Amino acid sequence: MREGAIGGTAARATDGVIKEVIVESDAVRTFCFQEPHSPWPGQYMMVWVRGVDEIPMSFSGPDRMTVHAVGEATRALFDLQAGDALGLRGPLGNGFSLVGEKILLVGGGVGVAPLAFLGDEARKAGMEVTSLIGFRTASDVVLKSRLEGLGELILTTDDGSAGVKGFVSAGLAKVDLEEVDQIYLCGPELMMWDVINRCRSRADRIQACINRYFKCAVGVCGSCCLDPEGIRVCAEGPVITAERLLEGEFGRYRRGPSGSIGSCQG
Amino acid sequence: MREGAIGGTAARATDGVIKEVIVESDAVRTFCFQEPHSPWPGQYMMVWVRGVDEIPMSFSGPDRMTVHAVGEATRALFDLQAGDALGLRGPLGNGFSLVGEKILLVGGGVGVAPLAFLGDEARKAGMEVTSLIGFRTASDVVLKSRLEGLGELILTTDDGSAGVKGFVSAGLAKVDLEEVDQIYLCGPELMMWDVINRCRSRADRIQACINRYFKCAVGVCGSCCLDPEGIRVCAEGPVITAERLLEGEFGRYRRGPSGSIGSCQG
Amino acid sequence: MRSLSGNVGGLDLQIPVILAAGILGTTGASLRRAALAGAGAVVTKSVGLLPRDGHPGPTVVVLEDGLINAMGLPNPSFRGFQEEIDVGRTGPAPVVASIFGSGSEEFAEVARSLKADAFELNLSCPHAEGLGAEIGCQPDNVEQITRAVKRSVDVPVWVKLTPNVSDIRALGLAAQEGGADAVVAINTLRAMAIDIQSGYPILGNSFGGLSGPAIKPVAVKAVYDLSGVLEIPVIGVGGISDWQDAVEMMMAGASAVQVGTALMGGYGVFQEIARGIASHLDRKGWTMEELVGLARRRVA
Amino acid sequence: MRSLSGNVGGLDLQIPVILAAGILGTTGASLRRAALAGAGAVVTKSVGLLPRDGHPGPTVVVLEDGLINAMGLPNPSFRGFQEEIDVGRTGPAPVVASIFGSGSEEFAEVARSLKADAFELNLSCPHAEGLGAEIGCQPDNVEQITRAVKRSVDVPVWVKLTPNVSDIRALGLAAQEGGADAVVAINTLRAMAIDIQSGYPILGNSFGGLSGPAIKPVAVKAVYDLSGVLEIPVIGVGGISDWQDAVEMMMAGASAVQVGTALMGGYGVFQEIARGIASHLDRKGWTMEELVGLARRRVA
Ligand SMILES: Cc1cc2nc3c(=O)[nH]c(=O)nc-3n(C[C@H](O)[C@H](O)[C@H](O)COP(=O)(O)OP(=O)(O)OC[C@H]3O[C@@H](n4cnc5c(N)ncnc54)[C@H](O)[C@@H]3O)c2cc1C
Ligand SMILES: Cc1cc2nc3c(=O)[nH]c(=O)nc-3n(C[C@H](O)[C@H](O)[C@H](O)COP(=O)(O)OP(=O)(O)OC[C@H]3O[C@@H](n4cnc5c(N)ncnc54)[C@H](O)[C@@H]3O)c2cc1C
Ligand SMILES: Cc1cc2nc3c(=O)[nH]c(=O)nc-3n(C[C@H](O)[C@H](O)[C@H](O)COP(=O)(O)O)c2cc1C
Ligand SMILES: Cc1cc2nc3c(=O)[nH]c(=O)nc-3n(C[C@H](O)[C@H](O)[C@H](O)COP(=O)(O)O)c2cc1C
Ligand code: FES
Ligand code: FES
Repeated sequence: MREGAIGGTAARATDGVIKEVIVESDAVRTFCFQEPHSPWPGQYMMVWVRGVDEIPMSFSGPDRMTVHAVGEATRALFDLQAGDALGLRGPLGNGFSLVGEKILLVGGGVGVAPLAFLGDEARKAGMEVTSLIGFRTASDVVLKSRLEGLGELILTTDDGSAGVKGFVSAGLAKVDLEEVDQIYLCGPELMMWDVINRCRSRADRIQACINRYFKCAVGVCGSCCLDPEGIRVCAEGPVITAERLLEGEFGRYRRGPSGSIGSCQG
Repeated sequence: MREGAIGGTAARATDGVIKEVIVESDAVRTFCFQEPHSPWPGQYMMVWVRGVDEIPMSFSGPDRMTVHAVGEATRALFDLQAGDALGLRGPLGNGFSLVGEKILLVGGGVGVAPLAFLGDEARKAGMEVTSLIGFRTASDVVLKSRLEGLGELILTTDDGSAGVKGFVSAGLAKVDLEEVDQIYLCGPELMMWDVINRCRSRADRIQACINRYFKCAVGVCGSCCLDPEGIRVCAEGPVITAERLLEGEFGRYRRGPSGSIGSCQG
Repeated sequence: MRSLSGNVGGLDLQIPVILAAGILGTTGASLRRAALAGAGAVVTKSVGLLPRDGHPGPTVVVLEDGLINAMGLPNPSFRGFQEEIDVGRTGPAPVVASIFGSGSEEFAEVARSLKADAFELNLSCPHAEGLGAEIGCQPDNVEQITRAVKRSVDVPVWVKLTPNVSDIRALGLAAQEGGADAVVAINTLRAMAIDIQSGYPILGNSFGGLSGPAIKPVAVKAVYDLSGVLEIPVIGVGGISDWQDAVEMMMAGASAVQVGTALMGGYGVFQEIARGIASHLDRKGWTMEELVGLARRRVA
Repeated sequence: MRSLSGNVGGLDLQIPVILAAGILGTTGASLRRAALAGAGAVVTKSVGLLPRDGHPGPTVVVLEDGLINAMGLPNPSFRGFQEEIDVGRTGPAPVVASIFGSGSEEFAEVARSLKADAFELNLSCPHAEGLGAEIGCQPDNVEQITRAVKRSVDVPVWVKLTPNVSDIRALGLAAQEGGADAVVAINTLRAMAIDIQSGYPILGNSFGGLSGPAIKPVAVKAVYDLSGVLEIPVIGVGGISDWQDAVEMMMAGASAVQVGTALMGGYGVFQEIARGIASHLDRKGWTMEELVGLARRRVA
């Protein structure tokens, strides 16, 4: 097999055999693979559900990903069980960098997955970790106990069925931002945009793991490019300093598979 | 440039700029290059005389080859001078291996060239070197002083115009073969065949650097294959133990560029 | 640095190194970024009459020596695209709009509706049904479509050719006959990869087009053949990763080169190639005119 | 080891891995050596009516991911060659005589005059004037020549196709129509390399044919296309270097594979590939029948 050199060995497709499937909630499952990769938190892989599609998924640990079923490919994933295999390309992209002594993880929905992985690494590095995570409702909450194990945890739900009622931003009030060296964000774009906006003055200390429509995932097709600089999110991101997100499309619009401009909701 | 990997870096074509041309005799010149290669004696390079042909040439030193003008490409080589360039692929093939303490070099014509290089290395390794070299006539003699510098030298000429009169074999009588650990041969095929035949009992201690018609020089085209085993001389040779030459085409016939069988004279 | 500027196929280029079609050409911002990074011109993603999402994933297979892609001509349609071109044109290099269609009229309509510094006709994409190479492998079609677009616009028209034919010269001559200002060769080679674990073709579209170093020798031959019969310039593309590759392509007869897959290594490739060509010319004491097509003169 | 033996294109093969034409096939001794090393069959260097010395050197350009060759069909003519075939046949595998000619009559004459276990018609060499691909890119020629040879011999006839066409399926169908027992795909891709120091085309013949890993994705696609329309077996060749490549080619639809350029790494390649295929089948619990053409069934 001669795959991979041009894009580094990470671009080589490997066979990922599922070892275990963990049901996190109705719509979220964690898939653990037999062979761990060597990702750094924030990096992702392209997951090929054979016969269906190839989609980007963050690592939620060296050997796993945590998936929210939202459409065709993610739902097809849910049909798989231990022993089944997927095609994997990765780890790809640039992950988070750990900075300072006290860090704050801010996640929404399945966006908490890469943050949990980051929290593990932060603890290994001796850092103090606070997590602020938001979900729509109590039954959507995932990875709570994993994050609780890392340090202080603040939970919000839109409907107040668990934790603080409201959006994640409601929970922000509970954190003394002056004590925090770095903020790590992952979740729905408007949630991240809201947090960044509230913390504009410290945008250089916020790292956001963002989503765009990925096709090639190796920085050539242009599908994921971010205005106004043309940052190739798949190759230069998906983690990007909030500073670079302030004056552009982020939080305002997003391109779909055809390249046409649409909403950045979801 | 992405040349070379499949055949190892040696197969990469490089630009060989001529530093100096040494006139050894009317028909023989040594071409020294600006950049030395890292050949071992017995290895060769494919020399591309641009616009003419590509031909095999032994190294007569790390930075040089010694050429007998016999046809189109070798004559075109003689038109070149310092500053001119050639395309070089090499070092290629397997060279001599140094064995024992006392060695005998037996060369005919321009075949002395790789032997002189081997003698240098043998002396560096502390070996005792005797050279037996034959030419048609006094004016054909080349590299004599270089070989004299290595140890005892016996010279023969067919017409007796210098040294012992007769073929190289006439000089063999002057050497105490019992004292010699290994014999190294290079020269016209019938001369090598004659020596091998006279020393059949020690054929396992004779290494011969042989010629066949080379085209690809990387062991795929089949042009240089030796009966009856099908040894690819370009890749497995050109140095071959005499034992493997006893029962086959060597000394009997040779294939030309079309693959048709011809004489092995010359 | 010795100047490499000149007019190629009706466009004044600061350097003869161009961003190839479909590579980071989806947005105006990324086109501008390539121009700012030193590209002599930038070609957009190919756009057509209607929006297309492209083929399902995987859309690429990354090989040691190349890439197989089957993007499937995703594009927002020409309607949504003028804005991107306009943003691209705020950069320092001309923007060439790559367009596709199912025939002369569609091509002409798209061309008429867009404002760009030049057009490149994609008659060569190997993995889109009824488009690209499927029509572009017939000289008649190439000539007609070229003529139709030439009549519809007043900027230069380049024609991008497919190598998946017996004789690419016939396509080049047809483009020239139709009034093309330059031909661009080559688009990708029809290719496929299969996953040996599962037996599935890897690409969502089953097959795609091979680009990158693997195809350079095929591209060099195509450019050599075309430049031997055409009077209009040939723009060489296929597997160019460094200045040595670019020099080789120009010796084969290319007046300029395009770079695609090598962008995987980042935007620095434009300047590296330009600098490398310039120093090679300096070392050898050659002019650009002496470089372009040198191989043919050597064996003449 | 699980048995891989079977009949492919009229020949009983111990393993479906064959020495490709023109690779170490000049002498009987080297053919026998390949057979002894484990090749399931060996194909000779292509031979024709008259002796040819081949093109001047350089005859090959060694690239990182392939080889460009322009040997120019050197051969001692069929007259001198029966002896080599006979020596080759003293080995443990069938010997397939590869032949070329300028038309039906020449092909038939050469075939009639040689005794071999099968014939392979070289309608695909890309660098010999008036021979190989120059005639083999026309379906009519392919059909006529195949028929003429079939009428002249009573052993299987394989037809080797060129990928330098818009649609290789037409060539495969023509061969089948002419009575071929199998098609072999692909021969090399037309290609060229230029020395950037001097500007000279490197090959003595200026251009040649690209083989090795670089062309594997093109070969896989050709085999996939052919096996989709033909009833006769397809033998896959092009860039196969290890068992993974062989498995991929068989999944594309090849009943057997040929190995050429990979012989640069030595004769061990036949056994390595055979062992690798066998263990993969064991691991997956597949039969050879399940392996061949699996990719098409996956997307059906
Ligand atoms: C860097 C990155 C990391 C991600 N990590 C995770 C994760 O850890 N867990 C998780 O559940 N989801 C993650 N996603 C989102 C996930 O990729 C999409 O949910 C998935 O692609 C949906 O595919 P589908 O076929 O099920 O849905 P579809 O019905 O095809 O699409 C639903 C929505 O998903 C998005 N989407 C679809 N395909 C892609 C694509 N190729 N690239 C980007 N977005 C796409 C689009 O916004 C689309 O509207 C990540 C996305 C990116 C870019
Ligand atoms: C491994 C090896 C090492 C050699 N080392 C030297 C050396 O150090 N010095 C030296 O002067 N000569 C050497 N030769 C011989 C040299 O390669 C030929 O003399 C040269 O190729 C002649 O080319 P030409 O065009 O001048 O002559 P031509 O007129 O083409 O041929 C003259 C004769 O040279 C031989 N020859 C031609 N082309 C080739 C070829 N491609 N491969 C092999 N033989 C060929 C043939 O026997 C031919 O009859 C070596 C040959 C081999 C195989
Ligand atoms: C991901 C990708 C997308 C491409 N999209 C287009 C396209 O839209 N239009 C087009 O004419 N060529 C397209 N091409 C072909 C390239 O422009 C170029 O001809 C080809 O890749 C060979 O050049 P390279 O080896 O430098 O990549 C695409 C190539 C790739 C790799
Ligand atoms: C040096 C060389 C010589 C070849 N000679 C022939 C030939 O005589 N007849 C033929 O049909 N194919 C010939 N070929 C083509 C091969 O048989 C094969 O089709 C091609 O090399 C692709 O396979 P590979 O990538 O495994 O080498 C030759 C290839 C090479 C590299
Ligand atoms: S997904 Fe192709 S450039 Fe990012
Ligand atoms: S010269 Fe080609 S195999 Fe030796």
